[in-house]
Amino acid sequence: MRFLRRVLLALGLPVVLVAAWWFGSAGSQDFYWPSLSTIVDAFGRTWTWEMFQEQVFPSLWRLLAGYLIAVVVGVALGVLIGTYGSVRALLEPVLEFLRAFPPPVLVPAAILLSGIGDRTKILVIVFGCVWPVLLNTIEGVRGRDEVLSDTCRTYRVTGLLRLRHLVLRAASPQIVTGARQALPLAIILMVISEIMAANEGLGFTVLQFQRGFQIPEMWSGVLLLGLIGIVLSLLFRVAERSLLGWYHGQRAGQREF
Amino acid sequence: MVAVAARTSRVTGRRFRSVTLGVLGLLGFALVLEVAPRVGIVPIDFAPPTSQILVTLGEQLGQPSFWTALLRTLLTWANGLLIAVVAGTVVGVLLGSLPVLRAATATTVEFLRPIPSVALIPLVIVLYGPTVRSTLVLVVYAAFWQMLIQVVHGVVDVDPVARDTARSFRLGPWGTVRYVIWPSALPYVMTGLRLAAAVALILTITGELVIGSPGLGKEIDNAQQSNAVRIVYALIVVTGILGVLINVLIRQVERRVLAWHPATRAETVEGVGVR
Amino acid sequence: SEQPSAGQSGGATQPDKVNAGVIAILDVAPIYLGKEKGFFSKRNIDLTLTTAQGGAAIVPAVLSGQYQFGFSNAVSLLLAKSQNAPLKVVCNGNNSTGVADDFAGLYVKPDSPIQSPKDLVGKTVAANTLKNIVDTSVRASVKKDGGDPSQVKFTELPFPEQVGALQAGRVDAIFVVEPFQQAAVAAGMRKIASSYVDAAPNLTVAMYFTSTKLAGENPDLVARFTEAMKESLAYADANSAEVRDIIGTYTKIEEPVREKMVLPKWPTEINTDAVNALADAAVADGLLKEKPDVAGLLP
Amino acid sequence: MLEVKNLHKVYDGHGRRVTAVGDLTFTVPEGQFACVVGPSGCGKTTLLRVLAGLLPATSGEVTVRGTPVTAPPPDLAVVFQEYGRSLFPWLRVRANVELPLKAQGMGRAQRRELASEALEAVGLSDVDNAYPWQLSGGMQQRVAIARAIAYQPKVLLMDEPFAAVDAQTRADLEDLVRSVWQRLGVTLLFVTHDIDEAVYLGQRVIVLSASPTTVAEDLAIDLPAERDQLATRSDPRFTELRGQVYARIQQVKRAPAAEGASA
Amino acid sequence: MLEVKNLHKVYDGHGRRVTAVGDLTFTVPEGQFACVVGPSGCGKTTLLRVLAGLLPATSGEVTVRGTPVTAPPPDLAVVFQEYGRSLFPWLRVRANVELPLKAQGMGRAQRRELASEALEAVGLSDVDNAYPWQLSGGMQQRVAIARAIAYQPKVLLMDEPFAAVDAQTRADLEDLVRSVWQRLGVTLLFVTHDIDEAVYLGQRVIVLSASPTTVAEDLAIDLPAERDQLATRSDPRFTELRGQVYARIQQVKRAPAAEGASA
Ligand SMILES: Nc1ncnc2c1ncn2[C@@H]1O[C@H](COP(=O)(O)OP(=O)(O)OP(=O)(O)O)[C@@H](O)[C@H]1O
Ligand SMILES: Nc1ncnc2c1ncn2[C@@H]1O[C@H](COP(=O)(O)OP(=O)(O)OP(=O)(O)O)[C@@H](O)[C@H]1O
Ligand SMILES: [Mg+2]
Ligand SMILES: [Mg+2]
Repeated sequence: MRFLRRVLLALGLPVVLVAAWWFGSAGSQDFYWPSLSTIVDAFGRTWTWEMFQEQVFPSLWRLLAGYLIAVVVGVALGVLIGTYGSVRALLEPVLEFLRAFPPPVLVPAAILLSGIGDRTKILVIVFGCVWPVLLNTIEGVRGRDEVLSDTCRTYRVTGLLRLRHLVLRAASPQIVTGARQALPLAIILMVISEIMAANEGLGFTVLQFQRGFQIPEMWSGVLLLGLIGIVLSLLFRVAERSLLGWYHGQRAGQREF
Repeated sequence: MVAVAARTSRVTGRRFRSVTLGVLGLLGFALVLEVAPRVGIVPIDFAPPTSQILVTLGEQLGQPSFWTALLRTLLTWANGLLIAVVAGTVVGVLLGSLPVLRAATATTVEFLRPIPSVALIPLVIVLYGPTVRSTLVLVVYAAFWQMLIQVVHGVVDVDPVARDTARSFRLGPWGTVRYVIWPSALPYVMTGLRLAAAVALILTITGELVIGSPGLGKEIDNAQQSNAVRIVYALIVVTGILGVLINVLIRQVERRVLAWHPATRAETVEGVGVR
Repeated sequence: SEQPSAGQSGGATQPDKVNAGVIAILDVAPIYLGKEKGFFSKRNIDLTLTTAQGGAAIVPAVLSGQYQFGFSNAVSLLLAKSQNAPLKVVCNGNNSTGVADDFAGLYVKPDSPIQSPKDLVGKTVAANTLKNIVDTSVRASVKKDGGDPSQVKFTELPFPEQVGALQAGRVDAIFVVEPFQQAAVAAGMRKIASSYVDAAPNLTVAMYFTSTKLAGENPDLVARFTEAMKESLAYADANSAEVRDIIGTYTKIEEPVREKMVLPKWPTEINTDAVNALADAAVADGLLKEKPDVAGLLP
Repeated sequence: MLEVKNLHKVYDGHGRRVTAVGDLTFTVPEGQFACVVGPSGCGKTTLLRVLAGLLPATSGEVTVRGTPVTAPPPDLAVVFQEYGRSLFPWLRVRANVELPLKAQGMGRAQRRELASEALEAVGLSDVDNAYPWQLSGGMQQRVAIARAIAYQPKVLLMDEPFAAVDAQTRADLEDLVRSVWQRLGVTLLFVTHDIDEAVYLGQRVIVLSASPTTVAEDLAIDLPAERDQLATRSDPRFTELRGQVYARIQQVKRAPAAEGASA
Repeated sequence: MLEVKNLHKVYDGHGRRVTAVGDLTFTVPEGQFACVVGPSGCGKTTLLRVLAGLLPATSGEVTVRGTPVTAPPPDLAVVFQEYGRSLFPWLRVRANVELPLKAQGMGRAQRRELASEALEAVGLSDVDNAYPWQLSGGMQQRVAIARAIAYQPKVLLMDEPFAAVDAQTRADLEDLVRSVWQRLGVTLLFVTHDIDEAVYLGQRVIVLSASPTTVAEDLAIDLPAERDQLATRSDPRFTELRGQVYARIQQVKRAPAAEGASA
C-alpha cells in the first residue's frame, strides 16, 4: 500500500504536466516550440543505442568522475576550512573570487591550463559543482554540537577517528545537501564543458542540434538531460538513505502523526 | 566600562585579524597569477600577469561605459536574486513542511533542475527577446533551485523537540514557520543565499554574454570577439571582486541573524574557549 | 497587418523602429557605418543595432519578431533553411577578398611539418564552431590541395583560445578570422591557406536575414532596409579608412591591430553560385542530409 | 479531564521493535493533580507525548477534556524532559516565554506581565535577556517551567520538570506548581522519579510497571490540601504513603514483566 | 589529584557578563570521592568544564594529577549534564560506548567485553543495538555513564549523572559508581542536587555558594567505607551529616552573595 502510494505520488504530477504539455502543444507550428509528439518522435529517432554509446556514455563517465572528485575535494577542503578559523579567513575571499567566475570565461581558462581533453572537461565539472559541497561542509563542520565536540575532546577521540565519527558525521546532513545541490549542477556543467573544445558528448550533441536549428532534436536532448537528472537523483536517494538513516530516524521516526 | 571596551577591542581585533588574513590570501593569489605567466607556466599572451590586468582595470574604471555596464549587471543580479530567493524560500518552506507535497513534486523538481540555461537561451529569447528580461529569467531559473534545495533541507533539519514544542503550544502554521522553522533553517538558508548569489551573478554575466543584453557580460563578449585579452581578464577580475564583496555582505548579515548559532557564537563568545 | 507605412510617402510620419541583431565583429562594419551616414534614417528607418554572441541568440530573436533583421553566416542560414526555419535572406553580408590575402586563414606553427592543407589529413584543426562554415571551408582547402577532407579532425575552440592552443601544441592547425589573424601573425604562425577563398571564388560568408513573416507582411520595410544596406555595403567597400574607424566604435580592437587588419569585401549582391557551392559542400561533408532550397532562402 | 483507555504503543524501526506501553487505562478528572512514577524506560514520556497529541497511539483511545486526541489539544502545555532542546536557542529567555502567548494573539503589555511574573516565580527575573544556551541546566529547566506557567493552560503535562535543579530550588518549585494548580484549577499530570515529591505534590500517585507498561498501583493521597515542605513531610501519613509507593515500586522492579524489547 | 586554586571564571558575550565562579580553591587528593552540591546556576558545570580542560579559566590555576590543565587531561572521563547531546546520534549504543576505547587503540575483543560489561552494569545490555534517540531519557543517561565506566578513567567527573533515572535505578547506579570507584581507585568529582546522595556516596561533600561562587562548606563524610542503601541511610551519623549539609545550603541560599549577572 505504502509503496503504491509512493509510486502514485512520484508519478502523479509528472503525468499531469506531461499531459498538459502534450495537449497544449499539439499541432504547434512554432519553430522553437514544437509539439510534444514531435519531440517524442525525435527522441526515438535520435537517442538510439549507438548514440548512447558514442555520445552519452562518455559524457556520463566524465560527469560521474567530475562529480565524485568535486564531492571529495569539497568535503576535504570544507573540513579543513571549517575546522580552522584562520584557514577560513585566509581562503574565503580567494574562493569567493573564484566562485563568481562564469563558465564562458572559465572554460577558456581551463583549456589554457590543461588542454582540450577529458581532463579539462572534468576540471570544469569539478570547478562548477564543488561549491555547494564546500560551502555546506564548511557550515556543517562549524555548526556541530559543542557538547559532542567536548565529548570527543575529553575522551581523546582524535585524528582520523574524530574525523570519521564526529566531524564528517555531524556535518553529513549538510554535506548531503551540498552533494544534492551539486548533482544537477554536474549535469549542467557536463553540457557546458562540451560547449568548447569538444567534438563529442551529450552536451555537444544538444548544442549542435541547437546550432543546427534541429529544434525537436534539441528538445529531446533537454528531455534526456532531465531524465538523467531523475535517475541520478534516485541513485542519490538510495545512497542517502543508508548514509543518513540515523538522521531521518532522529528527525521524524515515529514521532509524528 | 573597561570590560566593555576590552571586549570590543577583542572583537575588533579578531575581525581585523581575519580581514588581514583575507587580504593576504587575495594578495597571494594575485602574486601567483603575476608570476605564473612571467615564468612561462601559462603563455603570457593569453594569461596576462596581474599587474597588467590591474592597469587595464584602472583604464576601465575611468570609462563611464564601464560603470553603466556594471550598474546594469548589478541591477539584473539583484532583481534576479531577490525573485529567486523569495520564491525559493516560500516554495522551500512549503515543500519542507509538507512531506506529501515534497514527494509529489520530487520527480518534477529533479527533472527540471539539470536543464542547463544554455539550452534554454533560444527558448527564452523567443519569449522575451534578447533583453534583460531573458537574462533575468535565466538568473531566476538557476538561482531558484539552489535556494529551494537549501531551504527544504533546512526545514527538515528542525530539531524534533523544538517542533513538538511549537506544536504543543499551538503556535499555528504561521507562528511555527516564523519562530521555529525559519530560524532553525537559517544556517541552511544563508548557505543557500551565498550559493544563489554567486549563481545569479554567473548567470547574469553569462546571459549578457550570450544573449547580448547590456552589462558586463556583453562587454566581456565584445572584448573576447576583439581579442582584447587584458580587457577580458580585467572584467573577469571585476566579476570576482563582486563575488568577494557580495560574500562579505552576506557574512555581515549572517553574523547578525545567526548570532545564536553554535557556528557563529563560537567566534564571539570567549566561553567556548580552546577551539 | 497595419505596419506604419511611412516610408512610401517620403518620411513625414514617425520612422519605423527597426532592431537588428549583429555580432560585434568587423564583418558588420557596413551596417554601423550606414547607420552613421544616415543611409537608414533617410529611408525612414530608425535603426537600433544590438550585438549578441552568435546565431543562438539572433535567430530566435528574429523569428519571434524581437529583431526585424539579423546577421548570420551563410552555412548557419542554410542549416536553418534545411530545418524549414521561416527565414528569408534580404541582403548580402560580407565576402572573402577572393585573394590569398584574406581576412581569415588557416594557420600552423612555424616549425610544423604541415606544409599545405593536404597534410592536415589525420590532424586536428580548431574551429570556432563545428559543423559550420569553418570546417566546410577548411575541407574545401584540403580537397583542393588533393587531400581527403573526411580525414581531417575538427575540435571546437573559441577564436581567442586558438593561437594559444596552437602554440601549446594542443591542435595542429587553426582557422582564425581578423583580428585573431593578426594575433596569429604576431605570434609567428604560418598561413597555409585562405580557406574562404578556396571554398568558392568571392565566397559570400554571411548575410542579413529576416523572418518570412515580416517579409510577407511588410515587404516595403524589407525593401527599404535592403536598399539602405546595399548603399552601406557599397560605401564601406569604397571607404576602408572610415571602416577601420567605425570598427573602433563597437569593438575593443586596438588601434594598431585595426590598421593592420585585412578587411573583407562588401559587394552589394549575394554570390548565389558561392552559396550554392557551400550548400553542395555541406551536403558532401554530411552537415546536411539534402540540399536546402537555396533559391527559397535567397531574395 | 484526561482519559486513557487501553493505550498501546509500539515503536518500530531501525532494526528495533519496542512495546513502550503495554495496556494502560486510567482517568484523571478535571482539576486533579496526578503524579506518575515508574522505572526508567517504562513509557512515561511516551504516554505524555500521546496525551499531548504529538505521537499517535498504536491502539487504544486517549481523550483530553472530552475530545479524542489527534493533534495537540488547546489549552494544554507540556514541560518536556529534554528541556534544553525545547527552548529555542535563537530567542532570548523572555521571548521564549512570551512566544506561546504571542501566538495566542495576546497583547504586548499583558505578555510582558505574564512572562515577568512567571520568570520571577521560578527565580529567573534577572536573566530574561540571556539566550538559553547561556544558562545552566537548572536555569534552562526553569525557563521551560516558566513558559508553561505563563501560558496558563487548562491541562499541564510535566515530564520530570525538576530533574536538574538543586534541592532547595526544587522545594520552591514544588510549592510554586501546587499554588499555580490551585489558583488556575489545571488538570496536572506530573512525571517524577522522586517518590517523596510525588506523594508531596499529588492528590494521586499512579505507579507504572516496567515495560510493557500497565498501571501497577493507583494510590489516592489523602493528605490535607494545604501542604508545607516541613509539616507535610513529617506527617506520619506522608511517611506511610511514601512507604506504600516505595514498596509497590520495589515489587514491580523485582518481578519485571516480560521484556518488550527485541532486535 | 585535582587542584583548584583561586579559580575565577567570567562569561562575557551577547550583552551579558556573568561571574560564574568567583574564587574557588580546593584540592581533591588522588583516589578521593568528592561530591559537589550547590544551588542551580552556581557554576558547578563551569567548574567541571574547566577541570576537564574544555574551558579556559579567566584566572586562577587548575591542576589535574600534577599537570596544569590547558587541554583535556589524559585518563579523564566526563559524564555531561547534557547527557542527550553528548551521545553520538549516528552511532548505536554499543558503538557510542566503544568509541573512546577505539580511540585508545584497544583491540576489538577487549572493547566489546568492556562495553558489554558496562552496559550490563547500567542495565542496558538489551539495547546495545539501538540508536540513542530511540531510548528514554534515563536510558540515554545510563549509556553516558556506561561509556565513562568502560573508559576506565583515572579521574572521573560526573555532572548530575542520575538526574533522569528513577529512584530504584538511581540506588543501583550509586552502588555501581561506588564499586567502580573502589575497584579502579579513580579520583571522583561528583556533582549532584541530591544531598542524601552526596552524603551517601562521597568521602567528602563540597558545598558551593551561589554565584559568585566560593566554597561555602567542605565537609568530610566519616561514614564507614562499606556503604549500604538501607543500613547507611538509616545510620544516625548519616542523618546528622545530611542535616549539616542541608543547614549549610539553607544558609547559603538565604543570604545569597551579590548577584553576578548584569545586562
Ligand atoms: N523515538 C523512539 N523510537 C524508538 N523507541 C523509543 C523511542 N522513544 C522511546 N522509545 C522506547 O520506548 C520505551 C519507553 O520510552 P520512554 O521515553 O517513554 O520512557 P520513560 O518512561 O520516559 O523513561 P525515562 O524515565 O527514562 O525518561 C523505551 O524502551 C525506549 O527505548
Ligand atoms: N556558555 C555560557 N555563556 C554564558 N554564560 C554561561 C554559559 N554557561 C553558563 N553560564 C552562566 O554561568 C553560570 C553558572 O553556570 P553553570 O552551568 O556552571 O551552573 P551549574 O552550577 O552547573 O547549574 P545547574 O545546577 O543548574 O546545572 C550561570 O549563571 C550561567 O548562566
Ligand atoms: Mg522520559
Ligand atoms: Mg550544571
